[in-house]
Amino acid sequence: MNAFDDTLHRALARARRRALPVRTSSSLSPDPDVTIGIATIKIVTEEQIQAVAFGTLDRAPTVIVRLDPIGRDVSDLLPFARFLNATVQRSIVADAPMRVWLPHDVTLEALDVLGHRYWRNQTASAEIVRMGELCRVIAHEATIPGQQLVADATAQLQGHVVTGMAPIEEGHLHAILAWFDPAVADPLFEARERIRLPASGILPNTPDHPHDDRVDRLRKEAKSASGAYRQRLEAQIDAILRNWVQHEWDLMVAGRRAFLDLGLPSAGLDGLVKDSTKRVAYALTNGFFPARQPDHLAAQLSVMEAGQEKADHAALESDPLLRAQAMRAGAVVAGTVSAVRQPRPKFYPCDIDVDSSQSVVRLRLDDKVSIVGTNVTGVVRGLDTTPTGGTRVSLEITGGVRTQSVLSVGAGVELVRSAFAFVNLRALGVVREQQSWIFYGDTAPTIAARPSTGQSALAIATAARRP
Amino acid sequence: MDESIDIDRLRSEEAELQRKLDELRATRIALEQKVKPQSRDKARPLRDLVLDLVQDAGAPLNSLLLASVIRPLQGRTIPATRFGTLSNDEAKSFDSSRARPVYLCHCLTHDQGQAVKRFWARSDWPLPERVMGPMTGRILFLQGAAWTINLARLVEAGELVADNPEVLKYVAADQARDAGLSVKRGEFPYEAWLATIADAIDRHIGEDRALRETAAVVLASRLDDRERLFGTRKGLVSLPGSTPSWRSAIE
Amino acid sequence: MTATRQARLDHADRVLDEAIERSLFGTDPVSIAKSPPGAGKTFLVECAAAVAAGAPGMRVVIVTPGVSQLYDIAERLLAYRLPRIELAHATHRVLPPSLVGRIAASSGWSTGLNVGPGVIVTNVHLLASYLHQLGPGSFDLMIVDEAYQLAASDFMLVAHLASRVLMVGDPGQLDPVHSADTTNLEAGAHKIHWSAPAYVLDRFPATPVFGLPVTRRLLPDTSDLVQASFYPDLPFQSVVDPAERRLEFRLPGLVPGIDHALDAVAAGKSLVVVTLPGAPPPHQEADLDLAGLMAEIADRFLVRQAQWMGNRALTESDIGCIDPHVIAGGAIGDGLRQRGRGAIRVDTVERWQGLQLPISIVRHPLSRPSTPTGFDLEAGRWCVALSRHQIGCVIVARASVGDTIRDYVHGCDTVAAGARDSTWRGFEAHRTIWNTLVAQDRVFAL
Amino acid sequence: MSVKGSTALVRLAGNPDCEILGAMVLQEGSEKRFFERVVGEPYDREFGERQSSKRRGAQFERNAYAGDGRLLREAFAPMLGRDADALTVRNLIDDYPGSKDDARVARLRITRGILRDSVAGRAVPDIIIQPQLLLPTRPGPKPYFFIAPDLLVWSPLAGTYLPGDLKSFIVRENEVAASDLARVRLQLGAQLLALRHEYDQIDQSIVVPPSGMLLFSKPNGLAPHAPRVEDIGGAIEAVRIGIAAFLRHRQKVNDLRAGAEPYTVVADLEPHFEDACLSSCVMAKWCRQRVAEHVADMGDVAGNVLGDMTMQRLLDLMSGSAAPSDDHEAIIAEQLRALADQHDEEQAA
Repeated sequence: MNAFDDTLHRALARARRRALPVRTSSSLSPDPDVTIGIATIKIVTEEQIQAVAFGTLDRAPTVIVRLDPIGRDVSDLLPFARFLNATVQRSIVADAPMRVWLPHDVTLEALDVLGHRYWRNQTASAEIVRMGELCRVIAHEATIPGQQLVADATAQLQGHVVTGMAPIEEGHLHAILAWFDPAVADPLFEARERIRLPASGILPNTPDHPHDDRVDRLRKEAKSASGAYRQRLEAQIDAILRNWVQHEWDLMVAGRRAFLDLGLPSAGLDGLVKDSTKRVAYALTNGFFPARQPDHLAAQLSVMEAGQEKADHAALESDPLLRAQAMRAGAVVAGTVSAVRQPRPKFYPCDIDVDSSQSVVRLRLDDKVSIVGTNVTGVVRGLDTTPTGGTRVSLEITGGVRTQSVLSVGAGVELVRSAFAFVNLRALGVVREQQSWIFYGDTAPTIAARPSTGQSALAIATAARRP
Repeated sequence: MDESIDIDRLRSEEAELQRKLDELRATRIALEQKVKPQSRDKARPLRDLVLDLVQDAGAPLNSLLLASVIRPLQGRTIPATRFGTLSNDEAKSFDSSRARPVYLCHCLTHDQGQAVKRFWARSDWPLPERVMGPMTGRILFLQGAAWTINLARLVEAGELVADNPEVLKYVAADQARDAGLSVKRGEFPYEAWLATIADAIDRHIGEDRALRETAAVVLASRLDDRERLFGTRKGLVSLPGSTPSWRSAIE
Repeated sequence: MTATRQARLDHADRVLDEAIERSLFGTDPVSIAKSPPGAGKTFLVECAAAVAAGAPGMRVVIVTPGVSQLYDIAERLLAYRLPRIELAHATHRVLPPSLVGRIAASSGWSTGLNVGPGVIVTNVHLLASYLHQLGPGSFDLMIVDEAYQLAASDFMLVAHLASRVLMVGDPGQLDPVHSADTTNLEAGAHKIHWSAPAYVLDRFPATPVFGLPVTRRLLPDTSDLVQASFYPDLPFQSVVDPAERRLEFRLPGLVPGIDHALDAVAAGKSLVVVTLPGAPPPHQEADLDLAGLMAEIADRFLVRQAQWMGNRALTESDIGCIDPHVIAGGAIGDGLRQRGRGAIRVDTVERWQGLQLPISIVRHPLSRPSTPTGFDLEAGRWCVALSRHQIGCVIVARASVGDTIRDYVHGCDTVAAGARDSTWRGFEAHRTIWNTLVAQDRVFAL
Repeated sequence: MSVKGSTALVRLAGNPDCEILGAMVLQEGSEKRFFERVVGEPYDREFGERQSSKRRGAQFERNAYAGDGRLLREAFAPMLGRDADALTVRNLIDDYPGSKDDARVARLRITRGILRDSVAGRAVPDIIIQPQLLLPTRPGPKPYFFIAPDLLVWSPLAGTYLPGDLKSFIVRENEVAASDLARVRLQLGAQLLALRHEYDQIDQSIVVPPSGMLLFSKPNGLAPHAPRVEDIGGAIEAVRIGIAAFLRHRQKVNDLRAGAEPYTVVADLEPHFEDACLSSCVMAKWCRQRVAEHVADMGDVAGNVLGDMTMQRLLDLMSGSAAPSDDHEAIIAEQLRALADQHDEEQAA
């Protein structure tokens, strides 16, 4: 959506005092059976998790509060590790996809750092190491466009609605939610009040809620205290952290609810779900390996690019609003079938012309396209300007030739370029075998010189030119 | 109703804290009686203490290292600023009429003869011992680390008494880690550490010493007695903006 | 021809000879030829192919990033007597009419190809799909055309197929485009998202590089500005004889501003600016008035019967409109059709890359509402837009561009940690060019 | 936290048009105190660096400097093509500890000495820890800013020292938040400008290239990543613009205050509220009130596309109770109404 449209939506949202959807379809598939949530409170800059709430979303979370998050002993994280491992096991056994809900990307970062710290830690227990590995798998998958494993409540809302606030304020989940709550009379005022306290997986530290400083001080005292006194200090730390990690959890649950209540259909995402599930299942079974070798890096890059292309395509296919925007930029071509050249109905060969009033068309000769909402695919064989300044697209139909409904004169169609991006693992396999020095060597080899012609290249070329 | 509960809670808390305080006091007194020498050291002026430690180390020592060793060794916490005043006091006492047999003084940069205030030495050492060349920082760090590790070794061998041997072990381990040695939790291979550090020192000591000796000759001829101990007096730095005609070079 | 121009041409020939000699017969497995716009890059590729396929009897493969370049090269090579000239493209593609019946074209790879000395032209993705039929030593020489448009991650797939590689490309133009976030790759040891030559030079700085020292397309005034702004490491000069690029109008100018700009082009100023007052309307996706102006300018060239002196009268195919944004381009197209000039090509910078024509009309990328983005400032895009024309380039902008450049404060957050700041370089180029054009009275305000 | 040194320059470079910021830079005392004196009520939001951040920052530096800068030597050795053990280090905090001005001036003197030596071709340390630089403005209040990079590293390639800064925040691979990147690059920009000033005093022909180095922390422990060499031409220029703006603001503040404290004239100064202020400035809420009734309250973008229109005007255009005064407003009104109808239909459905 361009800046102007976005702004008008904000203005309307402010006038209506509620969030406005900017999508008519969802970019997130429905929650699978194995769906969990995780919320964390970290120590700022140290990036150590000091409290974590986790569980399934239908009941109150399990909460772990860490009294000494900086210390080397991580046995207090075991319940979380076991939960994560068990969840993963469930999805592996059921051979079904998994979903992890998070309140926002800060939680994802916290989990990724946790992963980095323990997935190769020799002094930690096997369960903790596995937890670290799973965190890395989750965080890595989250970086791939179109992935369906991680659902970030804030990002989902930001991606599907606008509010009457400034975009920068929409990073605050609690603030966005004010625009969904009918009980809130003035969402703008309420949202800005809420922004005073963080919703980013950290403790507040305002004059009226100086919890971060307080916990810091309590920890210091507790270190040198003992007995019942120490217990009392620890109880206070526990109470504060428990309260705020629960707050994060509640925001996540409310954010998910608000998103689901938008009731956006999630059609056309099967391909993305399949890819995502396959990638995650592989990593969960075979372990996480960060890409370092050039071929792995190339694979990773093309996985991301293919993901992006497929996600964009799925969104266009299923979202008329996005298609309307894409038409202005010529990425989608809407028109009417003006001619069908098909010697035998329902059989190949079949060529059609589509006349569109659009002058801006981004299709090129030999592009593979599909007709939105059908199984019909084709290749662009001609692009001509119509007398009225529109465009005539000639297609050679290569799939769905029996779909007469659109393969007949007068039928209204929308053409969109097919998402043919794929990861050429086979080629990358060969690359790995061949180990070309350019990518795998440290020094450039010298090769045997060839006998020169002793003539100027220009002279030779001139001589070789046809008269 | 609620208040009374609170008051009771506070009373019990108070009582317990009192009990803990008494316990603590008792343990401390017991300890102090056990280790007399340190308790005497606790009373000694920091100046004398540093003079002895530096003498014991046989090389200039860094304020930070001194502070972190004195704490477990003597049970004394020295605030960082204390070394600043120590430096001034020493210079003052040098300027006063009453001469002392030995002064605490600083290392000097090899080229300018400026004081390197964080490194402490003794005035009765030959000048080259206190000159800092390009690699001297490394050498002094390694020598200080070796000295610390050796202290911990002696304490463990029962040849030396420390106020808090456990902490001293970890201070030593930190030095080993800073020197880039592999340090495993709870393991203190003093001998191995000392050997590796000795090698590291050998790599640079020759060249460093030569440079320090030549530099010392020049400095000795250039500096007066006071400067030889506390460094050349700083030249003035003119700060910009003093005159309206002044223009910045970046314009 | 003046002596200096002749000297430059001779030097250029020597560089070309040396580049081919070293890359075909020397001991370095990879060589890189850097070429400014219109330096005869494709000619270098032709010569290298002709030499290699001749006496040395090499099996040469010419690899292009995309398919359009592939057809262009094939077309050019048909002008040579070569022992073998073949073309291979994807199975779903259809040969352009101009090549039908003139070249042995293969849909996909087949065993009959690449037998004996000769040249085959194809693109990276096709080769990558048939690696199982190919292997190390499949070719004696691989020439990578438009190499700076080919990502290292794509070149990787075919790098092992030839013992010698000659990369030829223009370092000042658009880098390979990635839709994915490459932030982490930027810190890695393998910057496989960079262009192939940039990757090679990053890992093997000693790789022989040959810089083509002349442009045969750009007139001296454009050449000097483009070189200074976009090619700090590639010195080159124009060898164009202004006398051979003279433009004259059969009809005198009537429309103030526009015709003054056109007359300036005729007077030999190959880069001029026409500005509309004010700033672009923020509520429009395309600045309709500006688009109209671009169409009108194109129209004026033809209405005034522009002649390429000693050559021909300009037609619609001699003029092109370049707009960085598709939607804005659409508005220009509408304007042109309204004036009955529908045959004048309007396209984005990406699609003009690699092409040349007598007259280009370019929308200034900073002529847009609000503060410039990384996209607007991208140096490569601006470089391509300003280096297509053989005779004249008319930049069209809102007067606000001057203020935009004057008031710009760099955000410092457009590129990843440790990355070269192409956005800032782009801004510096914009500033240099704009200020120069203003200083040289080449800005015509309406 | 006060707006001093490179912090001040970074803030000015980020929003040069804000006169309030100019006054904050001139005002003694903390930013929070400035707010409280201007607004007359206590600042009710989080303020200042958190304990944990301070601790980590200090610990990261301590580790990096320990053992004659061992971790630094190891981090820079590959880049300098030297053996870590062969690199020489000088920690100016050893020479002259302390953060008071006299200590800064002493370290400035030493730093200048080393720079002169390097130009004269005498032996100099490869890495200078805690050097001190100074960036002049003009005679008047705040004629210079003290700039203290964490490091100066000798670059054989450039033939000069280059500034380096330690950043204790954790970077996993290379993910650094855009706002952090902008901030740290501007810091390097200020440092490089100050370094150029010092070199310029010695020899005007010396060219210091526009690059600086950043050392981020790895996720495990406090080990630094390989240095990131930053291309900071844009940052340097932004800081220049910031300084120029400061001089303008200083002039205005001085003309207004007639000897009084800078905060007293804030009401007569022009704020320049931007979205970014919300996350970087204590005065944000106060400045925002000045645009409260305008579309800019919906963010920078809204301000750009709708111009200086009031929210009320916008709503009137939508409801039709106000007639558009030009094309711009007509299109806004038309599209807003269309949008409203569309959404009301969806609601009904």
